[in-house]
Amino acid sequence: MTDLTISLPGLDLKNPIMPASGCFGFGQEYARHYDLNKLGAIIIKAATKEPRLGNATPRVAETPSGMLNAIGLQNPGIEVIMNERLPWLATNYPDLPVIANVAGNTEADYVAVCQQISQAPNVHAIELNISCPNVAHGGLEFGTSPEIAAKLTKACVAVSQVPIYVKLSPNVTDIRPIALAVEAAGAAGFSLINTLVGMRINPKTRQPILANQTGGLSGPAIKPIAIRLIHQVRSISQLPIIGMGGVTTAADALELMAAGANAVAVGTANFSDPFACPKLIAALPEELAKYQLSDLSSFDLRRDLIHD
Amino acid sequence: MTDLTISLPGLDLKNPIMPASGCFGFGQEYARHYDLNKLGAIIIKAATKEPRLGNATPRVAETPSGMLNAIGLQNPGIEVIMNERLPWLATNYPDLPVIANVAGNTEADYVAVCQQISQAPNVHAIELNISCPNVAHGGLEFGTSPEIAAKLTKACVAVSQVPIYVKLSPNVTDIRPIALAVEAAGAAGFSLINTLVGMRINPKTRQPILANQTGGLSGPAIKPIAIRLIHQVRSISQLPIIGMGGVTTAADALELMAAGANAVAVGTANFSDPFACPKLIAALPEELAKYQLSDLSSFDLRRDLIHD
Amino acid sequence: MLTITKQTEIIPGIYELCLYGDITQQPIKPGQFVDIKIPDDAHLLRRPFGIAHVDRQNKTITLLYRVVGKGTAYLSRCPLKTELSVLGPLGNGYPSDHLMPGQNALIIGGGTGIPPLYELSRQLVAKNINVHHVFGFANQAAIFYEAPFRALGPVSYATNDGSYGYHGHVGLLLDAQFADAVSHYDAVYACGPKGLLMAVDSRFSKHPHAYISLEERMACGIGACYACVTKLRRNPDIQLKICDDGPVFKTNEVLI
Amino acid sequence: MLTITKQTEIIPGIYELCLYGDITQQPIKPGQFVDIKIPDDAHLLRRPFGIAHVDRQNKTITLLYRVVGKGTAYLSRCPLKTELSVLGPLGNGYPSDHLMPGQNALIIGGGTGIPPLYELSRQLVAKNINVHHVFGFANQAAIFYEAPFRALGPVSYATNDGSYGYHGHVGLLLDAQFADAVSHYDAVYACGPKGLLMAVDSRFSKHPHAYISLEERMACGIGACYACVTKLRRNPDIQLKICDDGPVFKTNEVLI
Ligand SMILES: Cc1cc2nc3c(=O)[nH]c(=O)nc-3n(C[C@H](O)[C@H](O)[C@H](O)COP(=O)(O)OP(=O)(O)OC[C@H]3O[C@@H](n4cnc5c(N)ncnc54)[C@H](O)[C@@H]3O)c2cc1C
Ligand SMILES: Cc1cc2nc3c(=O)[nH]c(=O)nc-3n(C[C@H](O)[C@H](O)[C@H](O)COP(=O)(O)OP(=O)(O)OC[C@H]3O[C@@H](n4cnc5c(N)ncnc54)[C@H](O)[C@@H]3O)c2cc1C
Ligand SMILES: Cc1cc2nc3c(=O)[nH]c(=O)nc-3n(C[C@H](O)[C@H](O)[C@H](O)COP(=O)(O)O)c2cc1C
Ligand SMILES: Cc1cc2nc3c(=O)[nH]c(=O)nc-3n(C[C@H](O)[C@H](O)[C@H](O)COP(=O)(O)O)c2cc1C
Ligand code: FES
Ligand code: FES
Repeated sequence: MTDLTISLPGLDLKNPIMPASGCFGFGQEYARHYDLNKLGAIIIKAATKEPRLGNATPRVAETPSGMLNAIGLQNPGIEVIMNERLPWLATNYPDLPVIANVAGNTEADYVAVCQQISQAPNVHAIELNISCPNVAHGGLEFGTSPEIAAKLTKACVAVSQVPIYVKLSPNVTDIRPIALAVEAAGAAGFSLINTLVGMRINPKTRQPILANQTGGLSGPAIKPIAIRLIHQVRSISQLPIIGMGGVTTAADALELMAAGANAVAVGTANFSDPFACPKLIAALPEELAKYQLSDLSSFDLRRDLIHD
Repeated sequence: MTDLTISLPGLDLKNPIMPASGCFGFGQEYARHYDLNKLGAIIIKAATKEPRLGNATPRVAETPSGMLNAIGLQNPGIEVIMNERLPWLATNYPDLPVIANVAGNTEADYVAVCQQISQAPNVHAIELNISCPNVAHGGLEFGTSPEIAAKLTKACVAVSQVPIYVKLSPNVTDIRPIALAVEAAGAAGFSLINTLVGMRINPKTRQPILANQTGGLSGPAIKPIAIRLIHQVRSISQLPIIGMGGVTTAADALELMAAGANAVAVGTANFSDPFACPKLIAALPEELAKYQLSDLSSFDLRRDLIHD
Repeated sequence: MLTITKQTEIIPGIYELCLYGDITQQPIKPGQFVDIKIPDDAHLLRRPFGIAHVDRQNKTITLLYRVVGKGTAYLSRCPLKTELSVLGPLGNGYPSDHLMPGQNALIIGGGTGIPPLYELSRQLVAKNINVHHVFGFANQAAIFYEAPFRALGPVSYATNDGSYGYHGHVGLLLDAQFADAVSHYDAVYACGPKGLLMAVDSRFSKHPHAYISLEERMACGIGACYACVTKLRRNPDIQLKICDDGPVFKTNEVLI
Repeated sequence: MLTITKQTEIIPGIYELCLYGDITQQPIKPGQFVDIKIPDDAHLLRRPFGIAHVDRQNKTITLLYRVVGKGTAYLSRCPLKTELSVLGPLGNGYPSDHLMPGQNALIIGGGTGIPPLYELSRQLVAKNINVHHVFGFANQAAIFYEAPFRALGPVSYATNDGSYGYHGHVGLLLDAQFADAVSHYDAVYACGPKGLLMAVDSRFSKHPHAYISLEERMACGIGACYACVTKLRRNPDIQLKICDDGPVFKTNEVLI
């Protein structure tokens, strides 16, 4: 029997695979397709203090082996999430660890949401989203400066009841100072990568396809960038990493783990195939067996890989 | 008859399509497959002061709709290029404008190569490569700081007999200050984008596939990032842009032009199909006709798109 | 997985695609759609298509689609026996339970909005509803499925260039020839380009059983990603998802 | 474009692929290779494969390949009649002009290095050269094309686990049973994994007509991108391109 369990701050997971934030709502829709208990955990859609309507449509466009999205953090706000969405998960999936993705316009927003959401009994960790490229305020700007990122992290860690994983942006010249600053500020771990900023233009109108003009690039197209950044952050920090970016198959998941990820989130692949996560989880034992492995700890060869 | 001509500093081209640097050598190999006179121009492989052996192999890896390369600027050095490669092009393709890609370890290297290569009669412009991610020195470090990029540009412009297009890196938090600095330093235009830093790991060995560990990501996977950066640079500068990144079809070329590119280079697509460039050029008139256009000037709708 | 059993280019650029498989075992409402994975790794997002015909006996559904971009071009080249990953039926579909035999329905469509209206019309006719169709096309050459629709009830055509039927768009044809439609028809159903939907939305804004079907770029297709939202007219702070709460909405319900 | 006219899994994981088309109109030397575009947009780089058999009469070439990754897995699922974009023949091929009828050649291969050696052996035998084959495999189950090779000349097998023929790798078999090979054979040809090539390279380093065929990850396949370089042994500052200057090199010529 393959042992897929992993243990990270706040997260004792039966397997390392979880849907990525924004690609799985609050679980209700996918629960119509399969039993969410198959998942290691679930990262829910970004929560903000107030409800958000998000950007105008069109909000998505396809790119080669990727997609752009500019949803703009649409979510029903912390109140509804605390009173309806999280309780729904707690009732229907009492054993499913939830990671809450938190975003905001200001530091005060982030702090308020972290404080409140970390008290939900089924929220086991927070993913601090300082890297959303699709909102005018409170997105990327928190994630591109080490000082600002550290200040925000510190303030959120101070009020949170659960460990905080800071979600880093790939849209930076050097991710390392940001990771180090966030680590020093008390982050329990990292989550990476968020989307890269991209654009498509409609050849007919010669205007951007997305109403927001730019959007976040996700999917297999960005996988090599995710691997590179995970590897780079692993080379300077021993904190746990939730890796993501283009993961579709069990082989992809192990490639990110070989680069230094301790758990793996699956985003865009859910859209291509709603059963992407359970299929990937089911394929993990066989994929591990290819390397004569029967658990994930032994797959952890990060030390070999640290020469950055 | 569709008029595909374009006119940029140093470059009066019969069409806007040219192979990208490093993806076409010095033309000799592709000349065995078709008449290079079909091309608008040719950007030759990076030239450095001394011959370079480049990195260890493996130097390339495939990624979804993309590829990584870590050639490491292998080239025969400025002497051989001046004495053999450029004369071969001048003899066999006297009417083919050449854009020389220049790289170096130090500012002095760049300056020396620019001075020398700009005197070759068939070199009509220089593409200043301050964005190669695959060399230990003289690659990205020149391209990530506005000050250093400007200083280098200024020094090269001072000695060059031909206009200089500075090739910008996508691996930065904000490309705009770099573009502005380079413009102020006297660049005639921009060339963008160079490759993004990526990595693949071999699942068998759990080591990076590339001997150099990281490589530059190119191909359709990066097209939305190229479009976004071209659009962003166009929003702050009216200098000509040679756009590149994932262009495979005539529609792709027009998409980059709609974003703000004045000419388009084709890199990775040459590997998928050695006839990529002539096919694309042949398809341009029909693609333009879809929009009732018969020349490229009228396609230039950049002003509509400037709201960044 | 559904299998391609037939694929024909019925007029230039428009394909009729028959898919065989278990999807017909479940209930399918007219106006619902399927979301198809293009079998090429570079294409991640599924493509939504209305279901034009359900044949339970032969276990097939029929789609009618126009080649507009890379995905549909790829689909049109897929040979017989290709297995396609098809998600669906998705969405809500057109309500018709209130209709009684002998009552009248008006079906309004244009371009590639026509496909789901065929299955709708078939099912209404099977329930002995009298169906009148009003269809808009760019020109005569763009018209497809004329005979199948005529077999179900009268069809009034409008073409932008006047090459067939009424000269002008569907809104003008409705004004000219269907002035009493609001009271005459017990149900109104529309699907087509935005201009057509807006014309129907305003003209039948108070009709108790008038429905329009919207299109939007989608990612998940099942209501989880918020790609395809539309705002409620009475309260634009409330957003509905076209893939899940729609694609069919009552007239005057959402902002289009 | 070449058309798939036959595709068989000859042993688990190894496929024999016949491609029909104009490629056979041009001269093809044994040891040359083709570079195949996987017909899926997500796969950009062509895959190089040695040419295992040229049948000019039927205008086909045969490849033998192992499914190792995504591209070969895709290829193995391509149905008959699939049209493939094939670049080639590429590279230099094995020199054999110096061989006279009645002379002796030693062909050494392992695993998926075997394919180009089959066409080589056929052409040598057609010129009345005596060919002896020495092949290494992981185990008996991995062996393919035994009968076709035996029809051309004797074959000595080495298996890593001893399940067939000599127990051990090819280098040991050469030492044990081909001690006088350097003088006995007028030409030596090798293709296979790196260990095998190193064994041949050192054992036949002074042989005037000993050749090895190298593999490397490629991008352009035609000498333009410098992806596939290898250094000259006598002067490591000079690099050759495996796709264009190779894949066949003389022993002792390059650093492997
Ligand atoms: C509910 C619904 C039902 C539909 N029914 C039909 C039908 O029966 N027949 C028909 O011909 N067309 C129908 N369409 C439109 C059809 O989905 C698009 O024409 C198709 O997705 C275009 O795909 P492509 O790959 O050719 O275009 P591309 O431009 O290459 O597609 C790129 C991306 O944009 C999306 N996209 C492009 N155009 C549209 C559009 N108009 N609506 C939604 N997404 C789009 C694609 O799905 C894909 O994700 C329907 C759309 C929706 C939302
Ligand atoms: C000159 C030459 C001749 C060859 N002849 C044969 C043959 O006759 N039969 C056979 O089975 N194999 C042969 N190979 C190896 C074959 O090219 C690879 O097994 C194949 O490219 C793997 O593709 P994939 O998509 O399955 O693997 P993936 O790992 O998905 O491929 C990813 C990328 O790596 C490249 N790659 C992976 N492995 C190799 C390799 N060993 N050599 C070169 N590139 C590689 C692929 O071409 C592709 O660009 C030959 C290689 C070369 C260089
Ligand atoms: C439609 C969509 C919505 C997203 N919403 C969020 C979000 O609300 N918060 C967040 O941190 N990341 C969000 N992301 C980013 C993903 O969580 C993930 O980091 C990224 O998509 C890379 O993973 P992938 O390639 O597997 O999709 C979103 C991504 C997509 C495609
Ligand atoms: C194999 C390879 C070698 C390259 N060598 C160079 C180079 O020498 N100088 C340079 O400026 N860019 C080099 N590039 C980058 C390309 O010129 C181009 O900017 C990039 O590949 C994006 O375009 P594409 O997606 O069309 O390939 C190289 C790219 C590849 C794939
Ligand atoms: S497409 Fe995801 S919510 Fe509609
Ligand atoms: S593969 Fe490009 S030089 Fe050999």
